[in-house]
Amino acid sequence: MSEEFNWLDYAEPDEEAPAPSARPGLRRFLPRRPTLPSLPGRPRLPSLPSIPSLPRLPRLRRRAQPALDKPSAADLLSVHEERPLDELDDRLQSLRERAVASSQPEAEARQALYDVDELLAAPEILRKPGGVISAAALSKAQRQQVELLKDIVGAPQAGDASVSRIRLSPPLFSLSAIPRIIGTAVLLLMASLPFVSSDFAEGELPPSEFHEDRHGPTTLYNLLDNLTPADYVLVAFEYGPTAAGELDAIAELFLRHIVAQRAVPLIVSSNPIAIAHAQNIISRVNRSVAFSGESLRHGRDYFILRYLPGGPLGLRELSENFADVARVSYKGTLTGLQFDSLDDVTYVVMIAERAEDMRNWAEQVAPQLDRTPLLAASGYAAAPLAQVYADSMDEIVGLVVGYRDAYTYAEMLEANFAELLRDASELGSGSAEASPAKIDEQPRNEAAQAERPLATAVPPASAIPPPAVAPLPTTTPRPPNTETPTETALPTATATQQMISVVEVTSPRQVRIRRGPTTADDILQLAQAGDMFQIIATNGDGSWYNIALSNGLDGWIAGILVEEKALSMAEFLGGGGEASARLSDERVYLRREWSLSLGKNRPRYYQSNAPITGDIPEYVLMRDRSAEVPRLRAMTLGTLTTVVTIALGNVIFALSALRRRQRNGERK
Amino acid sequence: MGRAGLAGIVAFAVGLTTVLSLLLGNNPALFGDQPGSEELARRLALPGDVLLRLLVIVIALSIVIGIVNLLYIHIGRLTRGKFYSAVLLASFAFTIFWLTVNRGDTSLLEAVQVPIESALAALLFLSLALGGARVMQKRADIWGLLFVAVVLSVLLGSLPLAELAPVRAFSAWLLAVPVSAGARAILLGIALGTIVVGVRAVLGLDRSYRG
Amino acid sequence: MTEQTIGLISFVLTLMVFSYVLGDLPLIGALYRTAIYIFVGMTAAFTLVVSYEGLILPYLQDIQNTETSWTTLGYQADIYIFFTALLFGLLLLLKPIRAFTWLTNSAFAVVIVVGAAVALAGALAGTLFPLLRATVTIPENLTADFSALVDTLTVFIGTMTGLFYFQYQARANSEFGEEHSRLTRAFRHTGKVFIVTALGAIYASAILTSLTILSERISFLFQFGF
Amino acid sequence: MDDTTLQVYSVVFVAITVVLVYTARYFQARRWRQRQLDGMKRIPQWITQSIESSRPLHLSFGNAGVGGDNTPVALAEAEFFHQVVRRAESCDMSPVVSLSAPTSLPLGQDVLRRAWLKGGALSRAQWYPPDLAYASAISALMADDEPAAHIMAGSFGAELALMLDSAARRGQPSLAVSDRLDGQAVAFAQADHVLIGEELFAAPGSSSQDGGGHGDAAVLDVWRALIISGATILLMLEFSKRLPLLSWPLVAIGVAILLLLGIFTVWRR
Repeated sequence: MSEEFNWLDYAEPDEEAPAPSARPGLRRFLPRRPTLPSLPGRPRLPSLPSIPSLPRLPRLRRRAQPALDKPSAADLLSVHEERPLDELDDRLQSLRERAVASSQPEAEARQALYDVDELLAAPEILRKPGGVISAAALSKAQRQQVELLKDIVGAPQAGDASVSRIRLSPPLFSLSAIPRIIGTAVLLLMASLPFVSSDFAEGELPPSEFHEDRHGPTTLYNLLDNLTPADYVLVAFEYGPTAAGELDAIAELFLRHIVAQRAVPLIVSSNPIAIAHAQNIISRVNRSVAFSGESLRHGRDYFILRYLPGGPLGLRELSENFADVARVSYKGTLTGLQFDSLDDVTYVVMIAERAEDMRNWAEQVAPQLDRTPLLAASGYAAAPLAQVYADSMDEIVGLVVGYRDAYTYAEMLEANFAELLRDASELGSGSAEASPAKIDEQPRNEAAQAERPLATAVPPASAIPPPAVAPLPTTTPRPPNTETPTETALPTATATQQMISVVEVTSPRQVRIRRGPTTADDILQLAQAGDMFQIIATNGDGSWYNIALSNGLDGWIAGILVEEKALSMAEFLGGGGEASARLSDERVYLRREWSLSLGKNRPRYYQSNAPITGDIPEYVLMRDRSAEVPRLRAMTLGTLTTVVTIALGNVIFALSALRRRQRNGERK
Repeated sequence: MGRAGLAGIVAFAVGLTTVLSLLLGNNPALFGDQPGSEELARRLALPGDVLLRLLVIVIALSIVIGIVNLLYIHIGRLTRGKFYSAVLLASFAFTIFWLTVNRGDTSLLEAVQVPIESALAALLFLSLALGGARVMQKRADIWGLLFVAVVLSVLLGSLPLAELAPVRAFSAWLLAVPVSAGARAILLGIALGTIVVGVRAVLGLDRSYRG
Repeated sequence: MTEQTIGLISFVLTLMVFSYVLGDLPLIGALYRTAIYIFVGMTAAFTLVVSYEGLILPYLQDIQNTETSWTTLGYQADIYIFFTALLFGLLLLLKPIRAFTWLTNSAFAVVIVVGAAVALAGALAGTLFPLLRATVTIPENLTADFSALVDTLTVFIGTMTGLFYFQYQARANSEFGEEHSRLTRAFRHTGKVFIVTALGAIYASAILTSLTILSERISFLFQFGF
Repeated sequence: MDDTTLQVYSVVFVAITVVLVYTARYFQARRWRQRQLDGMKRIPQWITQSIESSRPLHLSFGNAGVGGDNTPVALAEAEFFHQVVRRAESCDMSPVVSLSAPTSLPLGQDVLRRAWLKGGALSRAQWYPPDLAYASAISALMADDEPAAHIMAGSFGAELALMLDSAARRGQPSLAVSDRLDGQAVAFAQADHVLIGEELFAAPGSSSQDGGGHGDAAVLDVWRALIISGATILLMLEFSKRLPLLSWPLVAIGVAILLLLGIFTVWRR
């Protein structure tokens, strides 16, 4: 170091390179001594060479050490540290005493050399408890001189509070803040417009099935759909309330999907707040999913395991000692779960808020999984990175990204349950015409299910699994169904001007929509006053209407409960954009009942858009649509505004930078 | 045993044990088909396992260090008459009280924590959008331009508008190819740095625990 | 708390946080900062309670009840590990006190080193090897699909030049003139194109995420308040 | 890649790194020159400003915590901050070190204590709960302490935008780098000065003049060269397995490479 010696730098180890044999670190073996280099005749430290008793380190390292540790913190610390006075050796003690004494100028001297001695007096070393080099301060007399000088120069007084701290911050309100305020206002306004009026209907809604190019999400959906009762699914809530607005939707859907099949989710997280937040999600699901009048219970229908501290370290523990992690719940109680390893759970589902979480799971958990696939979902922010990992690791399946994918997932789930609905009703108690052919298919279906690969990705085209919801181990036979709900071609007109006939439910009570035009037919769905459905056909005497339902199916409704109307397509669609039905309250519930038929308990599903209360034992809220559409529109409009803002702002700044550059060029 | 050397030696010993245990443990296949390989692999994994458990608890406990620091600083500020520190301390004390009285109750979380955190995350949108509009102010060069262009095309590509289908295709390609390459480059770089500094720490050559 | 109360408190707090956009007006700035400090205090408390209940409590119960063990290692090992961890925690807490530097530093060294080892193992098995392998793997039907081939090569070139971008070594005589040769610069610039592209895309996705959350908050405000 | 191969590769990788680290120490990397990191040029100026205006510097670790996967990041940043703090010793106000991983608190306190003796320095290493709570607390701190400049090096997510936005509003300059991609993207867009990704491991070497700090950077460079050349050879082998040498895609690529080289040569002249 070529710098001038100064008080604060005096201990640079480079100044005082120790003998090559002494590693700087070794200095700390010695009794603490001040190492003021400016003191002449500093005694050599005799104990230095006598260290060879240390464990022998590689020769390379011993030799490299002195140079590499140059401004070693250990060294700096050993010097800069305050030490009690009594640790100083005697010689320094006396030196210090002399210094303290000399800083109190004697009266005679002052008289002899007027003023000069005051200026020359050594700096006073302040007596501070415990420390010797705390501060070098000016003596009182010196301070007076300084004040005098300051007076002459016109510098501010020390005690002047107004100038004691120079404020370099710009004033909080300046003209430069105006563009910012305008930008903020515009962005907020545009993002709120869709909530005020539905006139700002920009863009298409997300598709009702994942795009065929995206194998990941489809596979993920199918895997979750393949669960059987008492399967355990590890669900990692790797997001806190920060991302609640984005990921709650998908987390709720996953939980519903799992719970509806009586599989058991085990919730873990390496984020402490997420554990608490997971309880909120569960209670939200609870408000809508009820089993036999009971709500989901911790320890039976779901588990929240203890928090995994230390981020990746916790995940490492999870993957290596899953048996222990699964033993303790978040409340510190025993769960009674017994696992050998993470491979004992059917799937690991991870919902990540940040790219970091995805990386941690990919690094710490995925390599430890042998059979169990890791199903991943993430927010938009994590998606680019998560995609990199999902593409390059075989263990990671699928990536459901953000709110739009959550919408699609909800659509698929709903359609799937609607299909269950149809199948259940075909096989249910009312349908005595269940043909022998269908029953014959039962063994084949079961066989197909038995050889269903658990860990490998199920191809998207595979048959939709049987309704694994039955509390009994037997699976309900179901005809193979290749038809997807989207294929149900509806006679909905594409031209919005065309007049269509609809029925509006007028009955104040809940109305049943059935499979056929008789009260003996199965119930498909429940509707309530204000709901509107498009008419497909009527029966012979016009007492029943065949109507199109929102999930792509069609059903029958009794004429006395509804009123027929003619509306233009535009008017009909005005509400929420449903193509075939307009529901007054956009919530879809799926109600499940168990009925004994042919000696077996079979589930029967009804759909409703109003919460079912009272005597009906079970129902499942599949989704809460009340805010879905405006939110999606707000995102579209907000993105558009953001694009404009960013483009405009950058054009302005680029132009001004160009002008500045030009001006600089001219000056040169 | 000396003072500074102790930390270095402990670091070296513990570090080497942990690394070997983590890298080699729990895989009998590594030692061939000998009868004892199963046992050997298990034994190798044990020190890492124990140290991990230990560290997990230490990290969980370290939250106490953070809390002590937080309280120390804000009680100090409170004595200097800072109002907001009082708010912080009151909120802390109230939450602890609430959670002790109503164990397992999450309504406080839902009423206070979630809305504030969500609202802050929503504020982030304004910071990000307005920050994005000022990129050229800070980086008036080709890189700033490229950055803005990519931001705009990805944003436009995310829009569900039929007219923007070509942009969507472009941004999908962008995400699949160059972005993936760039992200890999950054991640590989960070992984390399992590490994090198990690090795240095494991070898007991880092100064952080010597000072 | 009833749902209505929760909604009301949420509503007020959301508005308090949103007051940030109005800047540091004397009264409005105070609203934002009050909300912030409430939030910070509460987060700290939640973290403390969750850590205690999920991790410390089981061990404390373990000490009282010697019959059960919380881990597969057994009761004895549990107790040893827990008390060692407690000691470590205490030493870290006491690190500012200079009297036992040698001891506190050793404890800190263990924490650092085990953390570094875990990071090392994770980075090797989770990032370095998988990403490198994915980068040098080429698609199956090469001849059939030329665009796939080009994409693979682009990813490869992008990853490698991107990695090269970080190159730290400069020319020996770089005080005067350029730090790198032209070839090096060409590679670094190519790499930077990919890196900046990646950063731009990630920035855009961050905007999308926060916009989703904003839409949720606005939706809540409208549902509850207006 | 099965477990055993992975393990063998890992051990080999670590072993080579050990050799490289010791070699770098042995040669002290003295004759090795490190390039200037663009973001660091302003730091001396900020230190001066901090000294002259009696406003503290703000050094932020973010969520880089000892014991986690970003332990090495925390160590590298502690070293970097140490270099900065050492130069700011003569300031009235000690820097403020903030962090959100409690295990890094001892690191932060050490950074300050190595240079600072004045009372209260320890209370200037501050912990706040992670992520948004941290970012918002820092945005409040910016109003309270009016730091002269912010050096945010460590682990941040997108919440960095909130901090950088507050800093920009108050005219406080900033340097940012994160080991997380979202934080890095925000840093690139909004910070006044930026380091990118891996450069955070080279920051300590770049801010000190002694040879030791360069060690890591030198090892990184060697690995980089090895990886790039290794990957290129592997890719070529893959190709030679799949494609006959004279297939048209290979010829097309060869022609493209030759063209590029040709353009480059012409440009060089």
